[in-house]
Amino acid sequence: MTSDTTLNIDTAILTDWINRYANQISDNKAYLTELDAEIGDADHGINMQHGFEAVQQRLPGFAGEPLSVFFKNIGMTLLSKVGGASGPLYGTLFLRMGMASAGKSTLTPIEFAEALAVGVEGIRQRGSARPGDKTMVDALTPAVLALHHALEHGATLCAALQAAAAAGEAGMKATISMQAYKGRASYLGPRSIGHQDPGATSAYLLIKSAAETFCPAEQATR
Amino acid sequence: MTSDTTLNIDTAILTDWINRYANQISDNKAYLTELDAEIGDADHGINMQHGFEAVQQRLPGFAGEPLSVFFKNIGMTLLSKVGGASGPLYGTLFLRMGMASAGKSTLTPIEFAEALAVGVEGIRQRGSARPGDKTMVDALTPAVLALHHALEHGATLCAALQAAAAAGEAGMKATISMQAYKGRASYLGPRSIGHQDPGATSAYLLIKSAAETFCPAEQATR
Amino acid sequence: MKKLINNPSIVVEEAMLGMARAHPHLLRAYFDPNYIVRADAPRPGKVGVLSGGGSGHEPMHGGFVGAGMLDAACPGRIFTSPTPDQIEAASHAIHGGAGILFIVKNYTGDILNFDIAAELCQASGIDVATLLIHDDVAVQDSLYTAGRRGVGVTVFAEKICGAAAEAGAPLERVAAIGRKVGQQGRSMGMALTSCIVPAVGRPTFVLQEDEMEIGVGIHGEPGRERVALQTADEITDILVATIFDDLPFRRGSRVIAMVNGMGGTPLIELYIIFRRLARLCDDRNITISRNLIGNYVTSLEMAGCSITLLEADDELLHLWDAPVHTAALHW
Amino acid sequence: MKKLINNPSIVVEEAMLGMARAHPHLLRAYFDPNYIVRADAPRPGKVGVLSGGGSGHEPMHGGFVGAGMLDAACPGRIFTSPTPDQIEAASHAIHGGAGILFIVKNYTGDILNFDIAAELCQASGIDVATLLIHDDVAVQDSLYTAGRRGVGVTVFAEKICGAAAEAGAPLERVAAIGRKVGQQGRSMGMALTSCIVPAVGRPTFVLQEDEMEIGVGIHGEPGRERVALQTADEITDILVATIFDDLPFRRGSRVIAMVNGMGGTPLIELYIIFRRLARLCDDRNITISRNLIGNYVTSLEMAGCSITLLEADDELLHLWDAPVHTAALHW
Ligand SMILES: Nc1ncnc2c1ncn2[C@@H]1O[C@H](COP(=O)(O)OP(=O)(O)O)[C@@H](O)[C@H]1O
Ligand SMILES: Nc1ncnc2c1ncn2[C@@H]1O[C@H](COP(=O)(O)OP(=O)(O)O)[C@@H](O)[C@H]1O
Ligand SMILES: [Mg+2]
Ligand SMILES: [Mg+2]
Ligand SMILES: [Mg+2]
Ligand SMILES: [Mg+2]
Repeated sequence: MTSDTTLNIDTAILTDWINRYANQISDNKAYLTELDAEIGDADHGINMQHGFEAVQQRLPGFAGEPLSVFFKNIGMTLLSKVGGASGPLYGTLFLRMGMASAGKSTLTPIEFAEALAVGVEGIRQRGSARPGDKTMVDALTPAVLALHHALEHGATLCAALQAAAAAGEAGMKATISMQAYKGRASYLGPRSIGHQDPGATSAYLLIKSAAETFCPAEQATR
Repeated sequence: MTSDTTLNIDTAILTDWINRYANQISDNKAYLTELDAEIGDADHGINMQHGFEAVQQRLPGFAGEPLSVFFKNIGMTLLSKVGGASGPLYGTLFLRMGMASAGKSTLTPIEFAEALAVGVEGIRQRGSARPGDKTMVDALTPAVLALHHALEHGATLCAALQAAAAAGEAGMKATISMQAYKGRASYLGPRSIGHQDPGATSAYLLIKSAAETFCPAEQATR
Repeated sequence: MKKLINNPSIVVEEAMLGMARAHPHLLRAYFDPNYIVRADAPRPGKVGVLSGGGSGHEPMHGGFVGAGMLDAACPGRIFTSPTPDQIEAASHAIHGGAGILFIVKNYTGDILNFDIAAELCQASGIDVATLLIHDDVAVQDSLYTAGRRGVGVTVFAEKICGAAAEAGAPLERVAAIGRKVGQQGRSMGMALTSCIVPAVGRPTFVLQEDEMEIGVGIHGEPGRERVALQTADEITDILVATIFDDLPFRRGSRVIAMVNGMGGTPLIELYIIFRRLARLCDDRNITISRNLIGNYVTSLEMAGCSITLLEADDELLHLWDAPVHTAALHW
Repeated sequence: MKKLINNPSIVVEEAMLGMARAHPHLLRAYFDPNYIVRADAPRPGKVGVLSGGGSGHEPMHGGFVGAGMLDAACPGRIFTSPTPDQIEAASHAIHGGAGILFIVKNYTGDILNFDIAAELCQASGIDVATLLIHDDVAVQDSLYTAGRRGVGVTVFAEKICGAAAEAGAPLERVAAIGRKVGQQGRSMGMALTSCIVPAVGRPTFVLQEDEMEIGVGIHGEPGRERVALQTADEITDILVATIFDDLPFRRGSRVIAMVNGMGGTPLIELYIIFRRLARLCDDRNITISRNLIGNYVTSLEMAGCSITLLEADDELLHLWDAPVHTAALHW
C-alpha cells in the first residue's frame, strides 16, 4: 500500500461523509436509543438524529464554503439542534476541525487526520473524560491513533480509515466491560458494567462512515 | 306443611341470622366487589364486609336488648360503618325493623315477615328505587312478597323463607338483563345491561341466610 | 398493585395524619369519626361550608379546607361516601351559629348519607342547606334516573361558596350562589387507564393499549363508551363539543376553565389539552377569564383528564378572585 | 404508549403554547429557540435567574417562572438538555444589567450546554454566574466521576435565589445563597414504574409487579438498586436514612422538606410518605419548618417519589417565605 498523499479532500467528499453518517444515524436511531435506555435516558439516537437531520438539510448550503466555515457550520448546527451531552461534544469536534482547517479549502489525508485528532482532543477537553471512562472517547481515541499510525506507515486514506474504524469498533466494544465514570451512565455505578456505551457506538459509526466514504466502492465491504 | 305460628323469634336466633349473614358477606366480599367493578366502583363487598364485621363484633352486646334496640343498634352500626349507598339503605332496613318491633322481645313468624316488609319499604323510600331499576329492591321486593304469601298459606317459617330466598334469587338474576336507573350503575346507561346488580346479590344473601338460620339443619340444603 | 401505602385499610387515616402534620396552620384532623376542619373553626357568625365524599380524589376535599374555601371535609373510605356520623361531628365542630352548607356530589351514597346527617344536624338545632353538584355531561339526565354525577364543578362551587361565606353572606345566599355555579358549570372526562382501588388490588377495568374510555367518572367506573385512542386535540374536541352543546355556552361569554388531571397524567399533557381548549373557545368567541390546570379532582392513579367550564359573571369572578388559603388552592 | 399528546416531536412546543395561553400575566413563551420568560422581563437592575433542562419534569422549570422565582426557563426536548442558543437568547431577553445566574442541574449535557451559553453571554457583555445543583445522595460522589445528579434541591434553589434576586441582591450574593442551598440540601428518589419517553414509545426500563427501583433519577434512568416492593413506611425509611447520613443533618436543626411525586403518584400516597417522614424527623429532633407535598420535579408519568431536605437557617426561611407568583408555586 502507498499513501495517497496527493488526495485533495474537499467539501464535496466531506459532504458525502456527513451525509452517509447522517443516514447511518437515522438507520441506527432505535439501536442507539436502546443502548441509552440501558444505562442512560433513552435519547441518544433521538438526539443525534435530530441534529444530523438538521445538518443534512443545511449541508448543500455549506458545500461551497472554505473548510473552516464548512466544519464550523456543522458544529454550530449540532450545538443548536442536538442538546444533551452529545450535542456540545460532537459540536466541539467539528468546531475544532474547522479551526484546524483555517485558511484551507482542501485537506491532505494527513491534514484530515490531524484535524480529526484536534477535534477529538476538543471532546476530551470539553467533557474531561479520559480513556476508560466509558464514553465516546473510548472509540475515538484509538481510532485517531490508528489513523495516524497507518498514514505514517504509508497506508492509503482508505486503508488507514479502515484501520481506524477497526480500532474504534474495538474501543466501542471495550466499553461493554467498563464501569462508567463520566456522563449519565456514571450514576449507575457498577450497574453500568455489561452495557455498550451509546456515544462510543455513534462515534464508531462516524469513523466507519468515513472509511466507507473514502474507500472505492469495491473496497468498502467491511 | 303447617305454620309454626307459635315460634318465638328472639334475639338469640336473630343473632344467629346476622352472624351467618356476616360470614356470607365475608365469604362473598370479592365476588360482590367484582360485580360492583363491572357496573359500579368496585367497593360493594368491601363496604358490606366493613359494616357487618363491626356488627358482628358488637352483636354479643346487643343480644339481651329488646328487639327495637337490637335492630336499631344493627342499623346504626351499618349507618356509621358502611358508607356508600348500601350503608344508609341496609341501615334503614334494620332501623325500620326496630320500629316495627317496638315493645316486643320476640316476634312470631308473621310479625318477623311484617317487620322485614317495613324495612324493605324503608329502603324503597330512602332510595326511591322502583322494581326494575336494577337495585337491591329487585331482590327484596319479591322475597318479601313470597314470604308473606307462603306464611299466609300456612307454610312453616323455614319453608316460607326458602320460598322467599328462591324469589329473591330470581329477582337478583332478573337484574342481569335490566338497565339501571338508580345508583351508580345508572351512569352507564345501556352499558349496565348484562351485569348482575351487586346490591341485589347481597340482598339475596340476606334472605338466603335467614332461610338457613330458621330451617333445621337437614332441611337447610338449598 | 404498586402503591406507596402501608395497608389498604388505613390509607385514608394515614394520609389524614400526613395532612395534619403538613398543614397545622390550615387545618386539624379528627378520627373515628374522620373529618378535617380548618384550624380556626368554628368561626362565629360565619356560614360553615362542608363537603365530603369518598377518598381517592385528592386534593379534593381535604386539600380545599382553609380560609376562603371549606370549613370542613369528611373523607370516606376510597370511593365510598362518608357516613352520617362523620358529617354530623364535623358540622358540630364548625358550627358558628349561621348554619352550614353541605356541598354534595350527586351520587346515591353521598346523597343518602348527607341527607341523614342533615336530619341529625337539624334535630340538634343546626340550620343546614344542601347544594347538589351534578355537572357531568357524560351522563344522560332524566327524572327517572339518578341523574348526573358531580365532578369538576365541585371545586368551583367550593371555592366560590367558600368566598361568599367568608365575606359574610347568609346561608341562603351562599346556597343560591352555589346553585348558580351548578347551573352554569359543566364537565366531561376521559381515561387512558383504570385506577386500582387499594382494597381490591386490581384495576377496576382493563383498557387495551389502543383504547380509551370517554365519559368516565372519578370512581374508576367505566365511561360512556370505549373507543380507539386518539390524539390530544381530538380528545379535547370530543370533550368540549359535548360540554358546549349541553348548556349551551353562549358566544361572547366568559368562563372559568379547568383542565383536570385524573392523578396519573403528567402536567405537560394537561397543558397540551389546555392549548386546544383555548383555541376551541377562541373559535366560539368565548373568553377563558380564569383557569386551573393540574390535579384537582382525581381518581387515584388513573391516567386521563377532564375539562370543566363555568360560565362566569362579575359576581362569580369576584368571588373566584377572593383570597384562598388551602393546601391545594392558594392565592 | 398512552399519552395525551398529538405528536411526540412537538410535545414541548405545544405544552409551551398551552402555558403561554394559561398564564399571560406570569410569562411569555418564545420559539425557535424555545424559552419562557416572565411577563415583565427584563427587570432593570435586577439579577436575572435562569434555569433550564430537559422537559418531562413539569412543573419544573417553566412552572417556576414569575415574580420571586425564575426570570427565564429553557426547556430542552424531553429529558434532553437545552442548547446554548436557547440559553443565550433567554439571557438576552431577561438581562436587566445586573447579570444572570444560571441554575444548572449536574448532568453532563446541561453543564456543557450552559457552559457554552455562558461563554457566549460573557462575550456579549452579560455577566454570568453558574450555580450547580448536585443533591442526589443515591449517586456516589467522587472527584473522578460526573458526581451527583441535580434533582429536588433545584426547586429550593430556584425559589430562594429568585427571592434574593427579587430583593435586589447582587449577582455574587444570589450565587452565594444558592451555593448555601446546594450545600445544605439533599434528595433521594425511588420508582414503582418507569416512564415512557414519547419519541421512544416504550418504558425505559421494566419493573415487575413486586419490584421497585431505589435511587432513581428523573430521566427514567435505572436507579441504584432494584429490590422487592416494600411498604410506604419502609420506603420512606430507606430514602431518609440515606439523606440523614449524608449531610449529616444535625439534631435540633430546622429543615424545609419536600415529598415530591414523580408524575404518576396520587397525592394521597405522598401524604402517607410525609406522615412517616415527619415521624423520622421527630425522632431526630429535626423540625420541619416548611414543606412542599406534590408534583414538583417529575419524570413524565413515572410512579414513585423523592424526598428532599434542606437545612434552613433564618435567612433561607425568610427567602423561602418571600412572595412568589408562578404557575406552580404561589404565595
Ligand atoms: N464527559 C463526557 N465526555 C465524553 N463523552 C461523554 C461525556 N458524557 C457523556 N458522554 C457521551 O455522551 C453519550 C450520551 O449522549 P446523549 O444520550 O445524547 O446525552 P445525555 O446523556 O445528555 O442524554 C454517552 O454515551 C457518552 O458516550
Ligand atoms: N336508589 C337506590 N335504591 C336502592 N338501592 C340502591 C340505590 N342505589 C344503589 N342501590 C344499591 O346499592 C348497590 C351499590 O352499593 P355500594 O357499592 O355499596 O354503594 P356505592 O354505589 O355508593 O358504591 C347497588 O348495587 C344497588 O343495589
Ligand atoms: Mg441520553
Ligand atoms: Mg359501589
Ligand atoms: Mg362506592
Ligand atoms: Mg438526555
